[in-house]
Amino acid sequence: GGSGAQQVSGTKTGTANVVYAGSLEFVNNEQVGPAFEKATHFRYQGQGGGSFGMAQEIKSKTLAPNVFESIGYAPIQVIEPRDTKWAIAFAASPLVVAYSPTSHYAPELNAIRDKRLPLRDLFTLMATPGFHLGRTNPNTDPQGQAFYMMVELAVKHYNLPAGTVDQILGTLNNAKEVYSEEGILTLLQSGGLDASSAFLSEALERHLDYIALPSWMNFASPAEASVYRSASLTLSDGKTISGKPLTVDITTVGTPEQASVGFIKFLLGAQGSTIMRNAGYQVFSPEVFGSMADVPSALKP
Amino acid sequence: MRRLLGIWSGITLAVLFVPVVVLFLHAGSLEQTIRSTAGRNAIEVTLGSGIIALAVDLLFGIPLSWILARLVRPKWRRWWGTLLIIPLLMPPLVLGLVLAYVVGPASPIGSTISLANTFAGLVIAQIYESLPFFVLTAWGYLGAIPRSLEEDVWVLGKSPWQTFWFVTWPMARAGFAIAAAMAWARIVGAFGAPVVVAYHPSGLPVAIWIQLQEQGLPAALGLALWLIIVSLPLPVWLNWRFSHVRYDR
Amino acid sequence: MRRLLGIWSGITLAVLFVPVVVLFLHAGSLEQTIRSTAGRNAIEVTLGSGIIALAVDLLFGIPLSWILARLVRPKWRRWWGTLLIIPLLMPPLVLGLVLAYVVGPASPIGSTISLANTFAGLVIAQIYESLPFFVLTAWGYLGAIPRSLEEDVWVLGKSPWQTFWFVTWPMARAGFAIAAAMAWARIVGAFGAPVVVAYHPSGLPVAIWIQLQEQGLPAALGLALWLIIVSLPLPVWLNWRFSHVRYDR
Amino acid sequence: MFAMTVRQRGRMEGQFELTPGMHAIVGSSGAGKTTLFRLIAGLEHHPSLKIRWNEQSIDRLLPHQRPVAYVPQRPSLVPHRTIEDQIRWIAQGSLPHWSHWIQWLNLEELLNRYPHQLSGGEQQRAALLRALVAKKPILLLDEALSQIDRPHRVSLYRKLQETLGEETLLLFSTHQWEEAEQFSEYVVFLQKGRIASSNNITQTVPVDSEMARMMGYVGSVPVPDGHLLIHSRTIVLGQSLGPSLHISGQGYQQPVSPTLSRYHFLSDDGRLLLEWIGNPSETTQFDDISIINPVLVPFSLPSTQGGG
Amino acid sequence: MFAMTVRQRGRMEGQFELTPGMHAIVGSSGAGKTTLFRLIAGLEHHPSLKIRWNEQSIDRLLPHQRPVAYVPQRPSLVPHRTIEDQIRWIAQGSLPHWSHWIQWLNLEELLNRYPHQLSGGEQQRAALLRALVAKKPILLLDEALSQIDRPHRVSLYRKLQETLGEETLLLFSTHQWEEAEQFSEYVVFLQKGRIASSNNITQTVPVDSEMARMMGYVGSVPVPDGHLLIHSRTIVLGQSLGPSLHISGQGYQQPVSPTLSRYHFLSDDGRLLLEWIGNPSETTQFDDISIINPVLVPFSLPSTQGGG
Ligand SMILES: Nc1ncnc2c1ncn2[C@@H]1O[C@H](COP(=O)(O)OP(=O)(O)OP(=O)(O)O)[C@@H](O)[C@H]1O
Ligand SMILES: Nc1ncnc2c1ncn2[C@@H]1O[C@H](COP(=O)(O)OP(=O)(O)OP(=O)(O)O)[C@@H](O)[C@H]1O
Ligand SMILES: [Mg+2]
Ligand SMILES: [Mg+2]
Repeated sequence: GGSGAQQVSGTKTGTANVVYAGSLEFVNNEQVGPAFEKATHFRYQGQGGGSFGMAQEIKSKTLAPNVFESIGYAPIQVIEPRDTKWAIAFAASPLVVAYSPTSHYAPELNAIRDKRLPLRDLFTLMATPGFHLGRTNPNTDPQGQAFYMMVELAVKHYNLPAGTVDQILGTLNNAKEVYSEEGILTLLQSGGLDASSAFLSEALERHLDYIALPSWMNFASPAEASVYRSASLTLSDGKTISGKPLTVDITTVGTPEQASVGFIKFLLGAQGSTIMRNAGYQVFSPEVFGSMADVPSALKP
Repeated sequence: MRRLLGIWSGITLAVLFVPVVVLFLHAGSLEQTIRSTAGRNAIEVTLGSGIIALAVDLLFGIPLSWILARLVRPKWRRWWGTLLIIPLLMPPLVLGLVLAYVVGPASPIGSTISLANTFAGLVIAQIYESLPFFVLTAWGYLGAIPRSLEEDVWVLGKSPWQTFWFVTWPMARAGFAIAAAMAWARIVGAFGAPVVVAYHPSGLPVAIWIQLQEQGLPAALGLALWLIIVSLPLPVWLNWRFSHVRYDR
Repeated sequence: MRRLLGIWSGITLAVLFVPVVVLFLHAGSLEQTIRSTAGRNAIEVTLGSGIIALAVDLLFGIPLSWILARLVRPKWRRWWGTLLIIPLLMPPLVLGLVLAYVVGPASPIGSTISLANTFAGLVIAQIYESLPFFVLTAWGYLGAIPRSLEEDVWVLGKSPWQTFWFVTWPMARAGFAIAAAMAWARIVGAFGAPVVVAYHPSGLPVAIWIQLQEQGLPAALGLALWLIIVSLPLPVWLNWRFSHVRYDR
Repeated sequence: MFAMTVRQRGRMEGQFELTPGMHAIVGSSGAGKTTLFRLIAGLEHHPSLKIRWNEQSIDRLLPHQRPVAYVPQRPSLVPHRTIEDQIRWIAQGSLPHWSHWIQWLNLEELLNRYPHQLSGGEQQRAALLRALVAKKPILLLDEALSQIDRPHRVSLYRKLQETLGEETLLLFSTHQWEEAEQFSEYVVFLQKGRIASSNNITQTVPVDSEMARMMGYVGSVPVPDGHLLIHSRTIVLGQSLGPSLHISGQGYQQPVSPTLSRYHFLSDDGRLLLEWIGNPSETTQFDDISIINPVLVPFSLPSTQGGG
Repeated sequence: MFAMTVRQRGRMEGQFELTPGMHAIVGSSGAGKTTLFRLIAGLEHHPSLKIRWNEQSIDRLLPHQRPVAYVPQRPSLVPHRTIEDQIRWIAQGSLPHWSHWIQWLNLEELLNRYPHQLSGGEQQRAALLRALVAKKPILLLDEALSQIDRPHRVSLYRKLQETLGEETLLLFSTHQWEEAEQFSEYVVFLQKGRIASSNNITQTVPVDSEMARMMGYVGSVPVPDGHLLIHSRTIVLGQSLGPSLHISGQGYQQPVSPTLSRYHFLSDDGRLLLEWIGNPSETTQFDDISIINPVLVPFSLPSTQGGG
């Protein structure tokens, strides 16, 4: 092992030490990582966890990866400017509503999935008292933020009664439906929840039943950015954020090394894109956030 | 020999205290942490649920350990010991995953009332993390109390029940106190199970986790220091009050 | 009374075993889990690191608990007890965060050789999760062995060291065995600390975690069942081999 | 009336009946005295065990339900309670009632101590009082006064004898035959797990050489009907009385202390016949001895004491 | 040569010297016998304590370094080791060497048992053997034979006396004065934490009434120089010898058992003067008594035994 510290490695045999959002665990660990090792002479080591939590640990120097891959740009901003000044968004993970096949509401949910009932009904169903909906904490998780805004967008779009958003979501950090990222799909799979927010990739990996959402509300299409932006959310600390695509953002941590740059290059390349696409991500041409000047030349589009 | 042992034990103690010292050095402002509503809530939740969980541990654990120590035939002891090791080995995270089935609406309990993300769910998670530790420790202590102490007063007309209170209980208390201290440590530190089934109401470990994500490590460690501070009095009191009854010359 | 206690204990046992039963019912295919390299690796890592961590626990814990039980003046016992409760109360997650400072890249140790995400780091995390439990349990047991048993053979010319091996150790072994079983449970179940400082090499709890993220609940539970299966023999053997020495009439 | 029968091969066999009063259980080390007491107290069980007390069967009762208080041979006080606390607990609150006994046993100053702060004899006295306050009609003392000095022990036995209720049974085991002789009406004699005899003390005849030795007999003389047992206390020095009780020979006295002498008695052909410890007497040399109240038994005792 | 001095107020005070041999420590319950033994063995400490053995100071040595083997009053075998294992451990492997003792103590069949499977007396015998195999020059027996029956105990003492090495010191405490008389050369008398006297047994004169009673004196008669102590064993029935040793009155004998009688002796004006237990004699009524070897002391003993 050894998370090769921040000095530049002279040889080509370094390790890409990647810290990534928990939802990227499968694709990184099982697919990208092995393929990367095979395609290059670098080694790969990955570690997953909550995007913000990982970012905070990197900031406190208790975690020293050389690549950080998060959902959204916000976690990367936590470690700016000391550890990096830029990020590249190259894919997005569509938001879906996963549900439990053992739920009371499974027949309706199946019908919505199969388009036998309109998607609008999903939101009236979720507003039913007694419907156990699970989502993650918007204060700490980009998915939680996106799900919240997705409901806002849908209610507006389908002209549902004014109180519907509140009936579905309740308060921002509604104790009845906000679960940890680590626990939420467990509860769904154990039948503890009727439905929950999830990424398409997660739903595929875990063979969950899910309802796909159109691109204007799945927060995965850069083309729909203006629609997403029309939704906004005030977090507990008073900051207001507006919607943006749930992009997969990647950056190096510390001085870029051959292994770390190599990993990002691989991921942005053809083989990486194919893997990501197959795993349920929408891949688009890379977009740079932050300081373009600091992006290693090998990665500049 | 004794000198060597002393030095070695000193080293052990030093090693044991490294994390505590590091925690002190790196924890953010204690004052600031406690000013946040989330922090105060978490302390209240942990103490409230923890005391209930500990009470349940005692209520279930004391009779069971007593029965095991007193009514189980010696030759069956090993079998019971083996049996009890199984729940002991359930790791917190696994407990959380498994409890998702138990407290969720799919379970016989859950179908009437879902306990996920409720105070009751948190208490259940804490109980499962701590009860096996309590029972095994308490059993061991009770088993070390010679049977003859009880016989000697039965033959003066005292019933087993009276004997328990006058003879066994005061000797066992020291053991129960240590068992309770360990159960308490498991309860207040319970993370693996609560993070799955009881993200809300957030007890301290989950709150520390959230704090880490929201505010970073120093703030999280500040809350961790609060965890140590608020959870210390109960076991210290137990240890102080029911410390070993020493009676040999 | 006794009947009531029996029923109550039966209920307690049933309650204790609910998670075990649920685990059995819902775990995915055991065979499939073990066929995956990650699963097999995790078992090896957990057993390998766990045995080392347990050995270190014994190496540090036995002398310390002996010193505490035998050389500490009775009036100081409570103070030492209080002191030892502090590391006991460090929750696993907090231990992980704090250990990240100690073994991580930012520490004096870490700057020369980083132990984060190494086998050594995993062992250290496991030791810290388990050692306080071991020391407190073992101390309590040793303290319950009457001093007079040792005095009675000192006066026949046996040194304290010889006496320890012939008299104290066989009686204390039962206590050490229970303490070791509890330490082992903490070691193999260690998640909070390893997930922070030793994600790699992944022991079983972290592997369960990864499995959960990658494949979902049934696969994770399959691995959890393996955890129980592979970690059971050691404590069962300890319990079987060093079960209570009963000697009263 | 107390009656007991048991048939547990190799551990305890036999039966006996006793009227209320004070009786001794005698037997050498390992004979089964403690086993017998534990059976009566309910701490050990055997299907064949039958115990009746005043026409009631008590052998199926739990220990605390039996009309029995038992003071075991080993220290038995509750280690973590003061003497007063535990006696009060057993007495169920009425200690003042017992102040006479407390004084008599010299326990006043020890009441608020813990057992480990008492000497062995003090612990035995406290354990005795604790058993007395249980006020059970049957009191079992298993060598419970063994660590109290002779004069105090003797007066304690006397005191117990005096204060014993009409309907009370006190069974004590002892290793001093004189105490059995002095303080018991009946003697139950145990031998290797068998209840060998139970007799009125004034009629007790040793059933074998082990019992004879325990009773203090120091030798025997063959006579046509069996053997005459000789007890050191029944020997009268010098020529005397009837011919059947008369043994001829020479003896001499060796003073051990101002109050104790060792005697050697040799037959006319110079063989050592008897050796005993006894009262000093005024003559250092004497011819012949005679025996008061000789006991006739069908077995013989070697004329000098063997080992073990 | 063994010499000890200690000045711990209220717990143990005094000093004594003893030559190798077998000596008794005597004192009533709570007098401090166990405390004295524990001080010698090194289990208790006091700055004032000085112990010398063969010109060497041993009072600063740890218990296991002292040339002392100690058998405590309470059961002391290692509970979880068989008798054989623990004796072999102390003997460091050479058990065959001790087979004579094992046989003599009747321990052959008990060797592979655990202590809790032995009777009280069996445990004491095993503990004695365990101390013997430690082969220390000083052996302390704290009422270590109290639960062995009289005849066996006496032959055990005799055996110890015979096998004792030239350079060995054996100190035993006992509650039977006769045993001290029979088997010790010197007697150390303790009283309320003081070493009250240490004398050759043949010269031991009681220093106070407590000691006198312990030694078996049953009464006293005032004479001009002090009091004449009367021991039941030194009484000769009927008129006799010199006038100073002669007490006039009437007595009668009450048989207790075939080998024991109770005597009552009244003054001429009908007051009960003495009461004692002793040998049966041929006369049931007698006039006057006389005393052999009377002991003159400056205090008096009431003529009848009091309580406690
Ligand atoms: N820990 C203690 N605290 C206070 N007093 C004590 C303690 N231990 C013993 N004693 C007292 O010291 C005195 C001497 O005790 P010790 O055990 O030496 O007597 P002993 O002569 O051996 O008596 P016995 O014949 O009954 O065994 C007793 O009065 C006892 O009550
Ligand atoms: N648990 C046991 N297993 C086997 N034998 C035992 C057990 N307990 C006692 N014995 C044996 O039973 C016999 C009777 O023991 P018990 O204690 O009744 O004797 P005792 O007459 O009280 O002797 P003492 O006078 O020495 O106390 C002894 O030979 C003893 O070795
Ligand atoms: Mg006995
Ligand atoms: Mg004593």
